[in-house]
Amino acid sequence: MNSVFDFKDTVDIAWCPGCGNFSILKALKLAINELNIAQDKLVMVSGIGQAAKTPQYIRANFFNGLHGRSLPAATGIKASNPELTVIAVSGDGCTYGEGGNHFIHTIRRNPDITNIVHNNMVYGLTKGQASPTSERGFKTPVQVTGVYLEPFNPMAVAVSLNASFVARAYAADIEQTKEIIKKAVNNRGYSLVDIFQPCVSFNKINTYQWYKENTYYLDNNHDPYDREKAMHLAFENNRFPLGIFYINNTNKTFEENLPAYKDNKLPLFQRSNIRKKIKEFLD
Amino acid sequence: MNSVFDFKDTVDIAWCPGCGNFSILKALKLAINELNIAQDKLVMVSGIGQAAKTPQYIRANFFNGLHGRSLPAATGIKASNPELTVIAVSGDGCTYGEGGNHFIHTIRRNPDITNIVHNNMVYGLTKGQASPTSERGFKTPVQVTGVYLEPFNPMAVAVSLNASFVARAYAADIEQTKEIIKKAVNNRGYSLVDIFQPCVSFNKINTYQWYKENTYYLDNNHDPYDREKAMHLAFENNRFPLGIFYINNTNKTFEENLPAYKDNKLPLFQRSNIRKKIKEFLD
Amino acid sequence: MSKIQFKNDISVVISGSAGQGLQTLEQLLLKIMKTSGFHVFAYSEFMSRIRGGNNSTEIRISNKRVASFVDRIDILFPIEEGSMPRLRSRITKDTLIIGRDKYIESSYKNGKYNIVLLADELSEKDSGKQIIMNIMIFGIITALTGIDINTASGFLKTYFKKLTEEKIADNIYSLNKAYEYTEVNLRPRISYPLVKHGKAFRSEILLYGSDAVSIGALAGGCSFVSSYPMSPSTGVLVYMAQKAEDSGIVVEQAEDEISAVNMAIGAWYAGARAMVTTSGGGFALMTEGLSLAGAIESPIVIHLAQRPGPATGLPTRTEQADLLMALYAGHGEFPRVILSPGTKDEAVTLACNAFNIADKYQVPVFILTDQYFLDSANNLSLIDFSKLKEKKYFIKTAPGYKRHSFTKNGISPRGIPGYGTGIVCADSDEHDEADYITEDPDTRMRMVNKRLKKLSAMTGDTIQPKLTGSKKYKYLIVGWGSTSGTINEAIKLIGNNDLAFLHFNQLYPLPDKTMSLLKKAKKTIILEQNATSQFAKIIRSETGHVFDYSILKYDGMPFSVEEIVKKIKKCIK
Amino acid sequence: MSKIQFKNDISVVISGSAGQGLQTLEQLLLKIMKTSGFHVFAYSEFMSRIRGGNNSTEIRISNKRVASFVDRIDILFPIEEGSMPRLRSRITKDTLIIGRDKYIESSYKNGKYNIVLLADELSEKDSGKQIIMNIMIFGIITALTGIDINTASGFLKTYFKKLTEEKIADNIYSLNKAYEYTEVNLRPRISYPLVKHGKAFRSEILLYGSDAVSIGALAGGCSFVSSYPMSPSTGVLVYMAQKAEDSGIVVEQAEDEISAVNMAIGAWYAGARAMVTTSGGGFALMTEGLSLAGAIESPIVIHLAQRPGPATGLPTRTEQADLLMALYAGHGEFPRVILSPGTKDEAVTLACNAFNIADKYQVPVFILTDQYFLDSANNLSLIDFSKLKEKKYFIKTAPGYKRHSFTKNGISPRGIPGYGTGIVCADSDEHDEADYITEDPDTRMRMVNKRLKKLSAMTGDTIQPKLTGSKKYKYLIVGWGSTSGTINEAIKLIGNNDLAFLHFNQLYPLPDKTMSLLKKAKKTIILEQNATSQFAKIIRSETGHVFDYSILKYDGMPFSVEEIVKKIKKCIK
Ligand SMILES: Cc1ncc(C[n+]2csc(CCOP(=O)(O)OP(=O)(O)O)c2C)c(N)n1
Ligand SMILES: Cc1ncc(C[n+]2csc(CCOP(=O)(O)OP(=O)(O)O)c2C)c(N)n1
Ligand code: SF4
Ligand code: SF4
Ligand SMILES: [Mg+2]
Ligand SMILES: [Mg+2]
Repeated sequence: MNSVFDFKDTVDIAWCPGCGNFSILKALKLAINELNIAQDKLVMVSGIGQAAKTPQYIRANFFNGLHGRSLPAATGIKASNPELTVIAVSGDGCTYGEGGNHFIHTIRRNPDITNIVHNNMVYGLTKGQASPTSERGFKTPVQVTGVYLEPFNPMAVAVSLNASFVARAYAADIEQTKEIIKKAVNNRGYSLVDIFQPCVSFNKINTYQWYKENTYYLDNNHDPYDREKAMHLAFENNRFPLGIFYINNTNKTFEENLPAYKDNKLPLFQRSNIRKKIKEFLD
Repeated sequence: MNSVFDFKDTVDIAWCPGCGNFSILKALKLAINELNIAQDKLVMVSGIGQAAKTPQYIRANFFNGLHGRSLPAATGIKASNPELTVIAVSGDGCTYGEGGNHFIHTIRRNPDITNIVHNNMVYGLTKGQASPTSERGFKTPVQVTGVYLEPFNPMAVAVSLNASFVARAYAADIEQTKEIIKKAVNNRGYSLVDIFQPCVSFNKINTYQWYKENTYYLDNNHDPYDREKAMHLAFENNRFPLGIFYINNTNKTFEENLPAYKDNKLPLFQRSNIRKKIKEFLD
Repeated sequence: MSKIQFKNDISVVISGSAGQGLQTLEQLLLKIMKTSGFHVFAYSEFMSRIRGGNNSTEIRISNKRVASFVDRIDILFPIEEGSMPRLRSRITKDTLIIGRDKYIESSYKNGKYNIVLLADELSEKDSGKQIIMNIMIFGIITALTGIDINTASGFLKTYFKKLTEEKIADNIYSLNKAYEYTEVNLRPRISYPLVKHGKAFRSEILLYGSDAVSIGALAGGCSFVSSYPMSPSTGVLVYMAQKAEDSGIVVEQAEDEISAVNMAIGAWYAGARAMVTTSGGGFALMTEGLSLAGAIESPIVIHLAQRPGPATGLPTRTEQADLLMALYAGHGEFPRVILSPGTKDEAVTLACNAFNIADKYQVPVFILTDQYFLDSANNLSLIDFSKLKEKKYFIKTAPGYKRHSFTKNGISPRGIPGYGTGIVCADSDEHDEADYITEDPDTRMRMVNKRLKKLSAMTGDTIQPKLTGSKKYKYLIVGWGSTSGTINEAIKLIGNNDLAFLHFNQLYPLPDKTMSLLKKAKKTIILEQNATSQFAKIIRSETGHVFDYSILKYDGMPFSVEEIVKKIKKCIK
Repeated sequence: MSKIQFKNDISVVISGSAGQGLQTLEQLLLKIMKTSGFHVFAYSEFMSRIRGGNNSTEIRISNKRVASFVDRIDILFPIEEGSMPRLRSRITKDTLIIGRDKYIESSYKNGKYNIVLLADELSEKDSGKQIIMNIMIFGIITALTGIDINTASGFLKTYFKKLTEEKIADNIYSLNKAYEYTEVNLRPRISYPLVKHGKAFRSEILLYGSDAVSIGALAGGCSFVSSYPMSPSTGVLVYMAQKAEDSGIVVEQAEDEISAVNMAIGAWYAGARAMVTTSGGGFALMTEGLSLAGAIESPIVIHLAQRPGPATGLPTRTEQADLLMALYAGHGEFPRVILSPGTKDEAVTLACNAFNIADKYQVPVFILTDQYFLDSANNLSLIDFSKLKEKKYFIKTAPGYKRHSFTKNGISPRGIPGYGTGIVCADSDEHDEADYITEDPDTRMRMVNKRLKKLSAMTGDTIQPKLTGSKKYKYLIVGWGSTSGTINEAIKLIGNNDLAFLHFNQLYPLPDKTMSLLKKAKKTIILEQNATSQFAKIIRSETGHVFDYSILKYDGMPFSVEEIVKKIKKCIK
């Protein structure tokens, strides 16, 4: 594969050899390439973590902000210029831990952005503490006796908040992951793609092998518009379903709801000053 | 009613006449009185807002912290002294807005505390902006064209995170509210009681009348141990169910999980210094 | 009792509970007085509750410009039981107290005070019709100030045009009663007219501090506001939200302050001009975001509306104690600018320029206000919009564009994604010129230097402090922000030829004239609404200058003119 | 090539990638050297990644105490391709470079450098058996320092006792090969022995900065830690978590830093002694919580582990640029204490006392460290635990107890709920003595005064700065925190009789001797690891003192002894 999103020179990628992030990067680049997104109209937004380094490896605009804060930044970007394609990509700790409040309220706000979460069930960059999605009993240098918190269920929470698009993928299946990402980007509204991602350095439980054995793809019988069915799938934790759990396109997007765009579709930076109008405000 | 939780002198209560908070205060005081909780073993914890002033009107220990931060403070208190009965009480904005991240992670952590949320679907203290639970279309000085965010569904989110106890009450029904609070306090683990509360000053939509018409009580047929059924109820928004939606007592509480309390049940303040032991750590 | 002789400057205080409609009354009086040719000023102090408690509104009506709070109460309207106790220190034998018997504290009923009792039936009902208390007070004051009944009733009809015919009639009825009452009960006891009318300021505008900041921001091209409600900053959020559709700007209530600041930084990245409006506790939550702005050199405008802390403190009261926090907030080192308006005009200008400075130097710019400033109003001459310019500094990018290129003055041309063919990147990690992560010590050092260098580049745009009073001063009072009106009025009253006042609009970086202006004084006096004299600390740490006296206040109430007069006199004698 | 003559102090640097096991090697060498009677010091600089990149570990082995980073590399082991480029400025003709051919940069292969090639087959495999690179290096160094093979192999067997027999055998095999190799290839080229053995410090302990802070905290009675992982503060969180069960303390990873700080304050309220450990960005998020502690006068201990900012900055690098943030963080005004250890002993003592000070004065106490301090280790004499006292100050309450009663020194007896029969209340709003919300201006003022008064009460417990070097100094270097070891070594090397070093452990409130000690110098020099000389700013704003020279560094790498020597010499000549 060769695309505008590649760098001319080889890039020193800071991930561990064998890390699931490589596959996600590949799937993502394939997806945006196949979707023919203009390089200069794509903005990759991220927080901080291993996953959050992804934008560094894609030749496009990027905004790598603070740990946990990818979604507000992405929302601000999209709302300021709806012509941009905005993809927020970060880790499970970043998105569901530090950024948990933004996760739930961004779903409610429904900006037209895609949110890719590299879910390795661990904090990679800080060397292996539990993340919100770590399973019970997972031992780490901080969780000495094993995790005792209920694992965060991003699918269930997203469906419970009536998100626009809720899907789960598995990093190693590049083809399927790419397809899911394409659908997410095409969906109008907030689209969550939680991607199971093996971390070869710090997660010795949820390995490639484990994911293979503990996941299965949803078949065509699943109706993604059925919310209770989606919730049922989200609760499954014997084997974890992969695919599109839920789609809800009854709600307008954040940008569509903004009065600023009611009569004027121009991005904010192209608008002229309203100094003259202010006089009217002074009645 | 007269109890240890009353003040000798009359207290100047800072709520508006007719506010639903008065009924909640009453129900709460009845509940703790009937439960025979020792005054000096009860800690009321709150954030900031109108609802969050509740502890000021109960003669017991209280910790009124920061807006949005009642749950972490309550967790820290309970974990430091499990002998205390800890009740966190605050508003919908405080708990689900500013404090949203603590809401979801406290549910996961499962401390043995009771969380009472005065849900008036508005920011009272700051004079009437939308809260996370405000309904679509709700107009305020800031939400000029009406709320366009999906209302936050605390019941659904709590069930999706497999909370220990999830209930909804209605302020004006003091008797039922009291009963629900009693069950919540008696439940071992994190117990959510979201209470519909009319705000006579800033919410002219969700009035006493409105709640009367738009709520109904769950009957005995509802099995609170059935998670998917609970979720179904949580999704109901034609008429809103009241009562105990969900109970999950399969998980240990946070305090039970803490290695600190494995062999030693003493509250932290009663323990002696381990200076001698440190030498062993230095191997 | 002798006749009361008012000066051409009266201070009316209405004291009631939350929910008794003090705000409407304040609006009515400000508007009619201004259009009738009076200068006006209003300030409300209120408790952190929606109903009940005790609040009071001071309205000054004058034939000179007024822009400050006075302790003096010329006419007091107590309208509930708790109206008088909190005002005790301000009620004197010269105060005309007008109210129902039950609202007048008994200790004042000793014959030594000027009390006019409103008969119960008058104040509440009369021949079956409701007397509306607010309108009654409105009527008494308009009558006393010589505004004729037709003007007053015309005004009310317009103001209440959205009400039903019947309600309007009720208002007019109350107004008529008030005029009658004034003629019979008040006229004989006071000399008339109270104040002279003016003309020039009839066409002036009336602004609250919140309005002024908002209007300035709009003039500066503010196109994006993301915030979370918090007193006393919410006024600006509300103003902007109200105008969002008309102005074509984005205004969003975020789920918390962290979201607000990160949205705003994202918005600037994508070409908007964004502002957050918040108070101390909310800003504390934004400080990591502030550091992000510092790292990626994002402009951002922060309206920081101060109130007394720490923590929740006194949510609806006033203080100036967040200056040092603003200066040193955020981890790591990066430049910033702190501005603070004293007058409404300054607020308009500074808020407008805040956006230009932020954009030009790619730094955070603070607009530091406080509750007293935001919730007080006065008339001012029409804003000269031709002087308020929005200067945009972003560029159209070309291939090979590097967002953080090294330049001589540290300012890199700022591109935005989707405008031009370049790629625009921003990384919160230390980065090279094109924003790829680097740990190279040399690049790191150059990037720190580049960012800090902008502090020197900025000196050209520094706003010098304003000197009023004696040019050949021996005593110099230094103040900043909301105290300027009060200090100015105080030094005029003192009328000492050795006395001057230096008012700072820019608190950081310190204007370069600071030291030379301070040196000229024999004695310098710092006046701040905080307990630790924060601005004096900055001045000392930057220039070494030590003040001889400090006048500090931190009880939540604003300085009054009288208080300042007294305290300054102590220092200069 | 001439024979290399080492001094009694060698610096070994191993340079490899993340994942090559540098950390284990560091551990092995530190332990065996210390038990063999050497003084040791180690510091790792590493990139923010888990695998790959280039990191290096410096290990100093000496017969004098060593506690600082030197540029000098006596022996270098490059163990991957990128090993040498980043060290270029530190490699000299005196450096002995030991490594495989392909890891040695070609520019050094000009015959002018001391290179010992490790044969490929030796370094990686030999007769079918794996040579383990780490053990090979371990063996070479132990052999060179005269540790006999039996001691070394015994040590390894104990260290790796949990491994399989076979793996242990592999290690011993590699060790033997290393000894053989050293005898044949190295002995002839260097004079022997490298350093002399000591005895006294055989029984000393080895501590990293993180360990020292943790141990001090435990000694101070720390019973609750709530934090969120963040480099370089995580070491303390991990240490405490590891000891949680044994110590009976609560250690919880919070969902974010805001939760962490609020949990900790809640914990203190309920009688625990709580600490948070975080870095700049995480602390920024805690600043609202800090203000809460200020308002309700809650003790809290904050371990603030500094790294270069702003924003994400250089996550694994070192800097001292969060001092002013710590001092002025949080809205509103309230006292706090800032401590910063220079040595591991100081860290133990300060961390212990931090809890006592926090408890006694009911204020936030900072322990300010940095990556260099936390990730460096050295041996130190056994801690005298009898000197480390936990002093609890809470009281048993009685009916009528008021949590915030007014007292002469501002300190109110602190009760906790459930201990005694009183009711214990805390409110973040301004409150009266019993914590009921008040807006009374007078009570407000008294509460502010009460809180600030504690600053004076504290002076008795102030930690005075430590003077080393000449007592009759003309030149005085002032430093704080982690630089103390390096500065001390530097001034010894300079050996100037006019030179002294004043090391601050307490940065705020400034110790009262500060000014008198500074005044005695003809010239004062501030040395800080930041770009804006933050401590100098505090000193100026508090005392007026202006430093003559400043030595600053902010590229992410720690000061080296050589660098400081050079820079000081420039100032004092
Ligand atoms: C405010 C703040 N807190 C903590 C950190 C430290 N930190 C950086 S990445 C990270 C966790 C990363 O975990 P995750 O988001 O799951 O990403 P991964 O590395 O696993 O891909 C943490 C805690 C930070 N940078 N900022
Ligand atoms: C950090 C912070 N942000 C904002 C505020 C201002 N504030 C106080 S109460 C409140 C909202 C209260 O709403 P809710 O929690 O629903 O309580 P209610 O008043 O409706 O009972 C806000 C925004 C604050 N005190 N602190
Ligand atoms: S630590 Fe884990 S998530 Fe991070 S790069 Fe390595 S394998 Fe991937
Ligand atoms: S504003 Fe609303 S919630 Fe607050 S006291 Fe009044 S009625 Fe109750
Ligand atoms: Mg992760
Ligand atoms: Mg509410």
